[in-house]
Amino acid sequence: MSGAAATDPHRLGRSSGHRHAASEHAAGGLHAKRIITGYGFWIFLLSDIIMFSGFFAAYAVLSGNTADGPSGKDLFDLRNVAIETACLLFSSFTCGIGGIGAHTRRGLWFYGAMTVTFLFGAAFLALEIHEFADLVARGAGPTRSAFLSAFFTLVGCHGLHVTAGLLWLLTMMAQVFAKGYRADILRRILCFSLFWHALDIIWVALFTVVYLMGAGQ
Amino acid sequence: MSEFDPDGPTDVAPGEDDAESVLTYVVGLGLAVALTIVSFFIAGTSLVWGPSIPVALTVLAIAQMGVHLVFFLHITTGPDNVNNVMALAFGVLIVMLIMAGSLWIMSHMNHNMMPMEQLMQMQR
Amino acid sequence: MPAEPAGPPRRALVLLAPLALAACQPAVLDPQGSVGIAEKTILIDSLAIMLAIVVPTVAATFGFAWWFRASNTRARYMPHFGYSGALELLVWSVPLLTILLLGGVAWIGSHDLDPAKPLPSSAPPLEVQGVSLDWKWLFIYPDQGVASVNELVIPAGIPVHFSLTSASVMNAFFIPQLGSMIYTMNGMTSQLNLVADNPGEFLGLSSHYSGDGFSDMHFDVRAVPAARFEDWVNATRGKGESLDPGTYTSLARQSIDVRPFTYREVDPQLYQMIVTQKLPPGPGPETGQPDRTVSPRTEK
Amino acid sequence: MLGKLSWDAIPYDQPIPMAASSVVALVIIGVLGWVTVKGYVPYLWKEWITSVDHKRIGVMYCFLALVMLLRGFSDAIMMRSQQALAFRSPGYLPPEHYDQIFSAHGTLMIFFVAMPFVIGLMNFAVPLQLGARDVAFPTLNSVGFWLTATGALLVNVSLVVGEFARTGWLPYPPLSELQYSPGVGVDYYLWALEISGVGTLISGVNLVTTVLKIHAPGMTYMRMPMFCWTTLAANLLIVAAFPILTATLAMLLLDRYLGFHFFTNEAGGNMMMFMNLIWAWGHPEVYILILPAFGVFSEVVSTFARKPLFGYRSMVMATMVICLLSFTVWLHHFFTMGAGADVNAIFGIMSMIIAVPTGVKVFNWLFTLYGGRIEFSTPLLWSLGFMVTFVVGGMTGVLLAVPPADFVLHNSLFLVAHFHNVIIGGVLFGAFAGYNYWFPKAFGFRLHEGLGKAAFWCWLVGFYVAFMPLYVLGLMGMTRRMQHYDVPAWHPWLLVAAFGAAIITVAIGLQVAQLVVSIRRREELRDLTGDPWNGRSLEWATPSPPPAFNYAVLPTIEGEEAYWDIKQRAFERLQLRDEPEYREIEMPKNSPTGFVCAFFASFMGFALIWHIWWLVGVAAFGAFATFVVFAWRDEDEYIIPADEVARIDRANRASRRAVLEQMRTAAR
Ligand code: HEA
Ligand code: HEA
Ligand code: CUA
Ligand SMILES: [Cu+2]
Repeated sequence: MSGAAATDPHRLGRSSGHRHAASEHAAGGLHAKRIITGYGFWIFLLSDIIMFSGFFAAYAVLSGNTADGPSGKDLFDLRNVAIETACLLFSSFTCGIGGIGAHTRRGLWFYGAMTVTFLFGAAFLALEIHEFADLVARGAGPTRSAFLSAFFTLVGCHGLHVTAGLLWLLTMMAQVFAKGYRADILRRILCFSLFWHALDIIWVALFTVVYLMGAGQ
Repeated sequence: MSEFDPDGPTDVAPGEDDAESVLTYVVGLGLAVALTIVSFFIAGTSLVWGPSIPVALTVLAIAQMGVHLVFFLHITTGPDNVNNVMALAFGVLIVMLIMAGSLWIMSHMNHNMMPMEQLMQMQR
Repeated sequence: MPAEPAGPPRRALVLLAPLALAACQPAVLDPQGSVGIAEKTILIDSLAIMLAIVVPTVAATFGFAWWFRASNTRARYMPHFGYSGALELLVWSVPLLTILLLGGVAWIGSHDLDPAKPLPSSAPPLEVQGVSLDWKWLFIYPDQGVASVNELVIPAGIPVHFSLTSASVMNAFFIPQLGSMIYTMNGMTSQLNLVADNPGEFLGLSSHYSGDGFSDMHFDVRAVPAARFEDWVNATRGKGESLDPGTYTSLARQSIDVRPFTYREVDPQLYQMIVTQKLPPGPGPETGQPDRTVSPRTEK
Repeated sequence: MLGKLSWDAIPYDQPIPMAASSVVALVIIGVLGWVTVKGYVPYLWKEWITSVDHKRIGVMYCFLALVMLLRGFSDAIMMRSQQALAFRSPGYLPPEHYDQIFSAHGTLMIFFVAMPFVIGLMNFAVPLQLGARDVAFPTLNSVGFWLTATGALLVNVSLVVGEFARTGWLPYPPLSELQYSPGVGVDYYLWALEISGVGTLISGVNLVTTVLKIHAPGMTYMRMPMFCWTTLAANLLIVAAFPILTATLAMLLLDRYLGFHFFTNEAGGNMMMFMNLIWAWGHPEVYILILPAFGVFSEVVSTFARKPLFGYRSMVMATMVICLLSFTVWLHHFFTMGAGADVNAIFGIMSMIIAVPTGVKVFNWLFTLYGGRIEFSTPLLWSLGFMVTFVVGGMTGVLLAVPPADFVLHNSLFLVAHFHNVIIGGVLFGAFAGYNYWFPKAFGFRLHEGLGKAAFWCWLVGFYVAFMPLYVLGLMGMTRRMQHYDVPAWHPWLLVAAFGAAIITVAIGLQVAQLVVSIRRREELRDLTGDPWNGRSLEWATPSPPPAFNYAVLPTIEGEEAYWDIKQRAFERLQLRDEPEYREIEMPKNSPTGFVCAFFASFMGFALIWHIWWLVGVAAFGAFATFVVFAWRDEDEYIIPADEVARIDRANRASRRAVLEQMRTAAR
């Protein structure tokens, strides 16, 4: 009795027979798929943000527990943080531009903007690694105190996300190069830019709570 | 929300952008940079009353996150975005509950169970 | 181990203790102090409030299921009965009202019976500092200057204020017949106020799992008349070792099934030194060979 | 070369685990050998292991759960017999073994029995109920399943190689820190849960997206069956809660592996933070388990009462309220840590408030029964058993939520009785109801009713005999996790409890028998119509078992009870709707991604546990390579030709027409 007439099956993720190209439906199918993928990734990002909130909570609770070691005030270099922030902000901007480039299939925009994004991201990462190395060298490594454990974990987790993002970005550029602006590739680019922008949001929380408030205490 | 058809062609994916939106990115970048500069300025200045600095920083951070959401992630309140916004609201609610709950609980715990000596130090 | 062998009469007492305990079960429902009594009352009241709607619910389940069985031709079949505003209202309001009542009980109860709240009494409370070790309990009487292991002697009728901490992992201090339990944690000190109304012997235990020796982490509680308590303190002062950072460190090593024994005198700073971690936390299992780390067995 | 691993890791000196694990190993080798000899390997590989079909994945989840259930049960039997024996005696299990057993029992039961069971049911039924061809992310779905299986594998390996955690099902520090647990047990626990936690998260994302974004035309939110709603709520909870678990366990891992100080005694670590975070996950977790069960009961009760679900809107509301409230109560697991009166009272009251929406649900099921024409099938029996048992367990839960009562009941056997009361009487009964209810849909034949009912009765009686004594013992002051004890008054009750466990054993035997007998008599139990229970929701419109594409043509939904409406119309007119125009269907190809990921994840987990760093490197590289290949893939779908679709659907229509034919004859 599943004898319903075939009303627009393309609203489903799996389009039935879009090769028959009752063509405006086919487009609808692709559109739906983009929504589904994007939405799923959005949910994933929210869960990632909740994971960060766990680390944030730990940091907030433990930030006073310096075990007679150095505190944020002694350690943080706000100039460095400002440069890091600038890197991420601009990379977010160029990532958006790159996304538009991909959508409009303008190779120069896409490759150019994404390369700049990569460079900004890498610069951020380099600065962070430098900061970490410096702290460890000064005897303020993560094993020094609960405060530093939480600091390294929280900031380091963001750093790992950035690293993963950079690797992903490279694969995306390679995929576009190899396969062109196909619908599935565009979907992946959409997910990537969501990811990259979300990292920025987390960084806003991070520099505010960890660095600005920490250095001010 | 009840009769809202989730699959209507009006729905958009989060982050969906159209070709005209270069401008939104520019505006977003401008706002974000401005807010960041203000944050860093406030943190380092003595012009603002000290104890209010964390409050100001928090407000600025929230504002900036909002800017990112609207201009970079294209999350709006339009009808096509209901699901995205609902999910976001749920996520934000959980983050708030966890942060606020943890801090509240832990401050009580730490206060109640602090070893005597430290307690006396604090009262001094 | 400074486990000085107990004299013959004491040993008999230890052996008899379980029998005495057997006589006063069930523990939580047979409280012997004002805290426990209040908690038992709250427990039973709350249960009664809830039973008032849970019992009819269960009965209705049986009743409806039975009456509306397919083979019962007298039951009216209402194939479209899927909504009723009045019932809906009932369904939300009945539990809500119950919870309102119960919530009030919980609010008042939490405040009244907060473990840290001093008990009303004309006499000043006895101070006891408790330390959970792997796997035994140390009780320090700061004002009397003595200490005991796995045995807690308190005067009946006088409130006791416990400050509790742990030498290593988490435990919970619990005397079922006296009431509230509370966690013990290293580097922290938790507060608990209890009283035994009458003399008696009770079982005390750790109610938070703490490792292999956990099951043996119980202790005898003896509530004695106030005068007898003085006797006990005096007798204790006359024998045993003294407890200082040195003896404490050896006591803190892992061991189980320690018979009760006492210390003649105690370093007055000892508890503070444990809580503030001036004395380092207990060492944990002694692991020598690499294979031991696989499954360190306790020495029995 | 092999890190901490050496021959000493195998517990030769402990006869019981050795014997148990050799039996298990023999059985596994036997099954593998049999499969290979019979030449089933290609079939299994092609049709199951690499399958991305949500129905197959759902079945595999349930299968994993049932196998682990037996493992968890053997632990339970050991605990019950140990406690029956250990009065003034060491019993037969030394502490270091007993401690592993209750830790493994809790871990297995929660993470590898209850979770996979409910996730399996949701995976199987929800897309069918929504009128969808598949879930949102079929390949990821398979990855999620296989990562869960990896976790289960690691926990079971710990039985033979090394040891399992001796820290309880939630490893509270500082006991679980390196200083106090230097062995590999806690590492097994942590890596197993980190890996399977990722799997669970993936499946949560997948199901949330599926429920919110993939529907047949006309299937609006307020027309979704109740099970879809509870699935949505449970998976929102997964998405929101599991990251917290991941973060918390990661912190403990950092403490143990890299000397961080999150929860240590030293250097400012704060163990209370662990408790706080783990319960911020842990309480939502229990609703992740119970909500899908609630959904199953809603379906079953309305089907067998032959009525629509009473108060559908209220039920939806109650579900979502529970979903939100579950994040506001977590402190009730540590009232006795000393947070103070205000905090305790607020969290106590928040916990009680959850009783309101839960009560609404119970009453609504009750009114669904009211005015029904109830058929006492096995699934309905499980549901009725649930309704009477769960309210008792819920009531004792609310009692524990009263802080002063919890001050004397926390960590006692009363607590143990509470949660077995809600988990067995709620989650497990729900799982069994769903298992009996959807089995014919999944396999095309029904389960034997007589044996099913016998198993139910033994379970019900066994449950009460095994767990009511624990309430009494809790009130007598007996705490949980006792390896032995000296209090005479406890002993008789523990003997009764052990007897109850024996009754449950019989029940389990009957349940296994039910499965075996049903398979052997499958021809006479065959479900030819695809609608064995006269169902109301859309899954019953498909043939049993449904074809890979579920629906030849997507149904159009016009009411709250999608299939019931279609069916009624057909009955009125005594004919089916006209045959639709069949088109070819595009479905995702099977993919080994999930299995390969899990393969590398297993090695990586094992290597991390034993500090075999080179293997960690190799496995990590393998996992990364898999990911790159996956990320690089081209959308790979295959086409089911229109003729094939037509053939399958016509068969389904023919069987339905036969039913109508019968009705017509009966009507004359
Ligand atoms: C889903 C959760 C779940 C389930 C189902 C169970 C089921 C059982 N549990 Fe469990 N238990 C826990 C979760 C669970 N438990 C947890 C979290 C703990 C705490 C651990 C800790 O302290 O850290 C615990 C602790 C715990 C203890 C320790 C108490 C203590 O601390 O002193 C005991 C003692 O006896 C116990 C007993 C039992 C028994 C007898 C069952 C029985 O009901 C057994 C039930 C049997 C089965 C579930 C098997 C059924 C199998 C089938 C039906 C197979 C069918 C097969 C086919 C159809 C092919 N449990
Ligand atoms: C499926 C699992 C499940 C479910 C559904 C629940 C449901 C509830 N639980 Fe339970 N709980 C656990 C699993 C679960 N729990 C586990 C595993 C633990 C122990 C973990 C460990 O320590 O190892 C635990 C521990 C636990 C504690 C901690 C005790 C302690 O450690 O000292 C508390 C305290 O508040 C609690 C409360 C509740 C409450 C209030 C509910 C409510 O949701 C119940 C609501 C239901 C009803 C009330 C019944 C139906 C309602 C009516 C018929 C309406 C009328 C009734 C009233 C108005 C009262 N639970
Ligand atoms: Cu832990 Cu106070
Ligand atoms: Cu809970």
